[in-house]
Amino acid sequence: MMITPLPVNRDLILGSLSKGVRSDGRRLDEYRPIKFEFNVISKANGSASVRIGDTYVLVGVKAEIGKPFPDTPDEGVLIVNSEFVPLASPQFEAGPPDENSIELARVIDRGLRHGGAVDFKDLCIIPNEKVWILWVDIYVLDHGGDLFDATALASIAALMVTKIPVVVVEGSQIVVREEKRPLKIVDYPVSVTINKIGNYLLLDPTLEELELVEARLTMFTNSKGEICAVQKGLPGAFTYDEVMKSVELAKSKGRELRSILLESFNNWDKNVRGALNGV
Amino acid sequence: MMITPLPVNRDLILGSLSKGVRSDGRRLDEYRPIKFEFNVISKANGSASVRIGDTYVLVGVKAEIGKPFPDTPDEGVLIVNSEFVPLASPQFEAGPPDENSIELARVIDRGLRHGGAVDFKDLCIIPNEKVWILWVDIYVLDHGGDLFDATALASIAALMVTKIPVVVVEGSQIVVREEKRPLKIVDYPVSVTINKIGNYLLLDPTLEELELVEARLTMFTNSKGEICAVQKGLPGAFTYDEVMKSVELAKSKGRELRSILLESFNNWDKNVRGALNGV
Amino acid sequence: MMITPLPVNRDLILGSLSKGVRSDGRRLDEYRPIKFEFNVISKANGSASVRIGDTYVLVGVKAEIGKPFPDTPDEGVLIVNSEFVPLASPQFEAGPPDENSIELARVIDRGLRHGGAVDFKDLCIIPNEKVWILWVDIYVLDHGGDLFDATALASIAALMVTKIPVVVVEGSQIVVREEKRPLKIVDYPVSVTINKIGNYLLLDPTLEELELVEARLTMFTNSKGEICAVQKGLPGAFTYDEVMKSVELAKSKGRELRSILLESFNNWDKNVRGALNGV
Amino acid sequence: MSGKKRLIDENGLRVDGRRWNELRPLKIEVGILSNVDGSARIIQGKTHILVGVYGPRESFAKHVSLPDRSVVRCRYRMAPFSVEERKSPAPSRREIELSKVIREALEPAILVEEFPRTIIDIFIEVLEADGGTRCASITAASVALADAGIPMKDLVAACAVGKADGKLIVDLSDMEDKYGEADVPVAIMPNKNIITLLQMDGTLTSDEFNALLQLAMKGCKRIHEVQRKALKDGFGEIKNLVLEE
Amino acid sequence: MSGKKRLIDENGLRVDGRRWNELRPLKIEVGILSNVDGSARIIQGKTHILVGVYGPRESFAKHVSLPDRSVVRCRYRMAPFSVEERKSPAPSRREIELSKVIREALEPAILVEEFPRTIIDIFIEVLEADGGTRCASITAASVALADAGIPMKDLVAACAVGKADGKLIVDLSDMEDKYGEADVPVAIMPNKNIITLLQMDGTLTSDEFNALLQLAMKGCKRIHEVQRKALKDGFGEIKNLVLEE
Amino acid sequence: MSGKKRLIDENGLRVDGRRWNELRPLKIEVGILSNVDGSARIIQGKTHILVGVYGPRESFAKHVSLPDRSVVRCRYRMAPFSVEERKSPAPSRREIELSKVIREALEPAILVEEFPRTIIDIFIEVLEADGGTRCASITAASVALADAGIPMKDLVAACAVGKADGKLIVDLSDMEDKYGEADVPVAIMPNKNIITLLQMDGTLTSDEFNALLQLAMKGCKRIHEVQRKALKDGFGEIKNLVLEE
Repeated sequence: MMITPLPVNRDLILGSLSKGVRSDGRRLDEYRPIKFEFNVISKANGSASVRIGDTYVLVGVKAEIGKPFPDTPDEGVLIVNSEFVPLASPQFEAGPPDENSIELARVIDRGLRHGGAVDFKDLCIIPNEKVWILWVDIYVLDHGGDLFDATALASIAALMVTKIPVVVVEGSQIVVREEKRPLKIVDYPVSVTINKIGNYLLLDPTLEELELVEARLTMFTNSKGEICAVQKGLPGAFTYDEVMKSVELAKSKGRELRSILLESFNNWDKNVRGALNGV
Repeated sequence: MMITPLPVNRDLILGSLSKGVRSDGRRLDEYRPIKFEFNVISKANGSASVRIGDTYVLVGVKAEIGKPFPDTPDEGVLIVNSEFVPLASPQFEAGPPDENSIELARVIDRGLRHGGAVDFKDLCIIPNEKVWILWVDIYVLDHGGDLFDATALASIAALMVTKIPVVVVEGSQIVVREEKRPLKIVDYPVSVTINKIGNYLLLDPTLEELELVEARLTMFTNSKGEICAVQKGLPGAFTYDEVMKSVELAKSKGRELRSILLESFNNWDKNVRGALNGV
Repeated sequence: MMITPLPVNRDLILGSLSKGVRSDGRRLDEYRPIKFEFNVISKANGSASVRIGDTYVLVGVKAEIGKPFPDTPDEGVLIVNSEFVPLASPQFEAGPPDENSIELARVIDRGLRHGGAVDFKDLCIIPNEKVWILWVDIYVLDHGGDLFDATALASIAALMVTKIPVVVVEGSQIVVREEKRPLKIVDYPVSVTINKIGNYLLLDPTLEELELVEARLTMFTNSKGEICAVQKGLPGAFTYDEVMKSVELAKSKGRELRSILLESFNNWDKNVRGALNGV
Repeated sequence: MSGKKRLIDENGLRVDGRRWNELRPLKIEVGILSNVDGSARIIQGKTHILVGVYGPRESFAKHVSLPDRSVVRCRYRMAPFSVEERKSPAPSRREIELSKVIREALEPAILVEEFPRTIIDIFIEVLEADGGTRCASITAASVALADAGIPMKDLVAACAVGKADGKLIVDLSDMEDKYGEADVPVAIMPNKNIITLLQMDGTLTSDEFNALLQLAMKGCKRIHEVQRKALKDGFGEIKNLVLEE
Repeated sequence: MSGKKRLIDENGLRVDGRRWNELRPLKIEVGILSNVDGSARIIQGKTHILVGVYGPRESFAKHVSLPDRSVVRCRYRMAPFSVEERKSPAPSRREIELSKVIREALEPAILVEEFPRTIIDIFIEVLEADGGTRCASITAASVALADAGIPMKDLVAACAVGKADGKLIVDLSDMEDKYGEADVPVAIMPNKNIITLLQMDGTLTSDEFNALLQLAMKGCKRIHEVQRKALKDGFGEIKNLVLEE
Repeated sequence: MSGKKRLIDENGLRVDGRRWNELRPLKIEVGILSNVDGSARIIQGKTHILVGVYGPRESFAKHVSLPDRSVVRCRYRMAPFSVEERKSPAPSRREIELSKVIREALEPAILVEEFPRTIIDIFIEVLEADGGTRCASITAASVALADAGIPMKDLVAACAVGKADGKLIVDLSDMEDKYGEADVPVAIMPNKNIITLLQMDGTLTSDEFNALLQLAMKGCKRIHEVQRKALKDGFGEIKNLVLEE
């Protein structure tokens, strides 16, 4: 029952990678199956969970009315927080977010923001005074390897199903109605994280593989295939060629992830509407 | 001069309990003498200290004007805090309140609140806007065993002698007068804590006995003999029969404690009035 | 490359002091050369660095508009903070200010305040409502011995070159202009710290000497030669005669430091004006 | 507990349509997390909680461990999105108290003497809170401890009872908890029939208290059946269930 | 220190009726706490402080202890209800500074070399603050150290002096401290006649400073008599006392 | 990044008069602090940073050290007066993230295996921030590490590139960083030609990204020359410098 370090067999894994195949049979650029659940938390304005292999993350969105930032007086506010809760991994300690958790939240924030996910002007209620503040809270519930890509997917998925109350401004009064409306989602940024082991670049590492990853490159792309956020992590380095190869992976695989996201959403949406229409 | 652990003789204490008598000669359901002091801190709006054996606690009440909670717009606010200061016991560490201190404060809060001690509506100044906030600060100055019951007594005693300024609302202005008035005290909730050692239930343990206590049950009662807050503590368990026996103890001993409280208060009050009238 | 404790030779240093001369050739009451730099941080409202031997401190002043204290409704606010950053000494740990850093900041605050450095009424914009708040942030960048005197000099020097925006009150509106004006500096309090080693009193100790200092006495004087703040530090004691001797040192040496300060300022000021006038 | 809202209608039904002695639907799943030694998920009404258990494991911080027994630690936390108003992630006083009472409700069941110098860590994450989170946490944590293979004298099953609109009720929802007249969370070791958690908020006569305690113990026993099913099959469930009177 | 309030009346009397060189009533009780090694209570005017001392005791945290002496630690805190406006329990910068200067006023008197690798902890709780709390803390702490049996070269006695409405005064009250022109807390080891605490806030000529320092030392010596009485009998007291001029 | 301000004028010049491929004036001084093992000061435009390095030194906290390598720690902080609005001294989330990415940009160059069970501490104090502080920190820290005599495979040189008003630019100033369309900080080991820092904020096509990365690497190489000069002579400098196209 004692926790022991993962008995990672470096030679075995590298040998396998040299043949272009991984211990679980995947190609180097292949994700494990991805499973979405939408609106799992009824007290949130929106929520989604994503599973990729053992990785299990949950994102909840809460909307509240507050003040805009002075330099964007007619735009809503997005705040991304992340909790690496200790039941997700023996490496996650109880306490305030550490540098890993803060880095993740800040990278997801930049991906959503520069990826143009949400129409911020649509979140303005009274310019300079009142706007919607969206709290995006990331909960990592099980650490199975690829946290960035899973939380990026769960975050945009949660925003896609987020509904905020309709508000009416009467004079200087704000009336919050019972009725709710969805956010205006403008784009679907997704993250692809490229992991370097020796000379190999691979996607979606297992926990075992992750132990050997020397450097990682997280790249967000939008639906136009533009790059909208990049973060290199871990104490390793990339060659110029590896970076350019990563850009191509981020674009092609980003497209793939985006279509899985949209398909999952559409299936869910159809079921919900079906249920509402009594089908 | 070194601190050594208390040399608790389990067999001796249990042997004594089996005869229905304790090492200091008390019966199992007998409190040590209880001594009150009222209004010991002149800068507080009200204060009281209680000594039960070596146990010595001080409660100070400060009143300030603030905002009501949104769900009780016409009621004052009660906030109970507790400090286990390090000079009270080598077990109390300097620093922010730990779980023991927080538990105590929250249980006392519930006892006062559900016991109906204070008329909260009497603390409203302008509904939705301004009410009296009562800060009840518990200071444990010497730990001699029974902290819950001593602090509960000191808290209600401090409220009984608390005076707040008379305020007058003129238009939207609040005028705070020099003149002061007492709180409206509606009931006198007191706590009786039942301590389990082996198969024995005893009240008001000494520090030595406390080392052997496996489980405790703190029960607040009001003057009608109703139960108004309960808290089981420590990593032990009670049988159903023990709980029901505890209910009876809480009612009968609560009555006893309440009459000591009122008698002490009346004696003090008589002296104070006497002094004021120049007697 | 390992940090080892300073190999302080107590006998050597005391032997030297007994001859009235120090290891670096200075007399006991002699400062090392003092070097000022003014306005080194362009984003600050004012700043100055001071070097005394290896000691290197930087003070930045930021001005912002805020609320006055209730008991001084027509006066600005001065807040002094101090950071002992870890690159200044292996003894300075990363983290929130410790007792040494807090003591220094509070003593500098009292020196500036009671020394009458700044005309606080000149910092009032609308009485009871809006005043200038001056944040004086002390950064100790290299610890070479005499921190109090160096930071005191850098603090007054930074205030001397501080400029705040001209504000105009139009009705209840505050208009902040581009144009800036200097603070009204009323006096130039400086600190002289007397250090006791054995029976010797010395000024401006090196790091090596500081290891032997048993007690220190920091004394601020203003330009009238009045004492305006005193702080005894370290776990040693002074005789009455030593204190009275220290008072005389503080007055005479304070005069000396003040003239170095003013001369440095005037030279700098002349150059700046020269530069502005195209000389 | 101001009792302003009507919580029991003219037919004696509660706001969610339940009878006074009816439990909410309850699901328990076991072994749902990959990196812990034991885990469980509980969904009770809309209350939704994950529990993970590590241990017995060696203590990194020597000063925490004890020479004669395992030290049990427990952390109860609510996710920011689990409640009506977003909760700050900083631990509240309520969370600190609940971590303590939950731990003290579970400890009597754990054979801590078998693993001296070790630590057992119980991490409770409330994903959605709709009343009864401390009881659901205990119910699930006890299953997660068993899933971790930690030797126990008994499971611990928990159930809240209380009073609303003058009526005694079982398995309180959020609304009943907030606006009712009393809330009594109870945990028992069902085979040993002893009480390991007992709290009360509100006002009750001793007769009412007695009746509620007996009701709670009945509820705990039905919940215990679900725990056992879940440990046997990986999943246990009840739909709405009316306790025998 | 704006000097707006009138602090000395036309008869030369202070707001509480004292003469310029008159001490407030002072009581010291010894051995009032049951779980510490030494303790004292001081009531000076309305200022009311408890001090408890532990030690010399072994250090749990090895990195705190020193091989050649005892480490003295001191914590000065004000109760939330001790002052006019409720004070937050979080330690203020003022409390951190005062903890340091009080410790450094007491350390010269303690024979720390006699107990290497140990810690002496001084805990000061200000229950009511009406001026002169740092001086009263030192006076009481020194008695509590002696009560703990910790070997000392001398007691430490402390007394504040200052200036109000242009007059030198002794044993400042809260009002005089806040609205006077200068406040000079002083502590001495009375037998050795050396100064272990000296601070000053305000503005004074060196002549005034000299006169005040001598006045303070006189005050300390009278307070020292009360300390000795308290250590001998468990209780020492003076009513208002006028220092000889 | 709202692009509201005009950042490139009709002559293709930037707000500070530079051409698109022109670096700001840059000065590096070495060995400026007396108590650290290595130090450097960098002034790049108005950005002004001090770096101090301690180590390899033994770890006081055993649990921090590793048996097979030195542990590198890095703390990046901004002085309260370094930015337009006074910054609170409490570490911000941004500072915590930057401390991490800076450390991870430097670590690939350090021969950590040579000093098992030790710690290398890098302390970065931003005295004035006018854009490019993370890159300037890396450039200076790498020089400070060399000054401390810590064996390295290579220096690390860093340079930010980006896009403003639709044009690619090098060595972004504060305004260009805030109001431009993209900001790409890059660090390389110039002799090994490998990339150790790469971040991006904004929106770019892959062609733009490619072009910028090449531009950044050119910039890093010119900055590397200044680093080498500084390590050789104690001081290195360039005035405004236009990169070859």
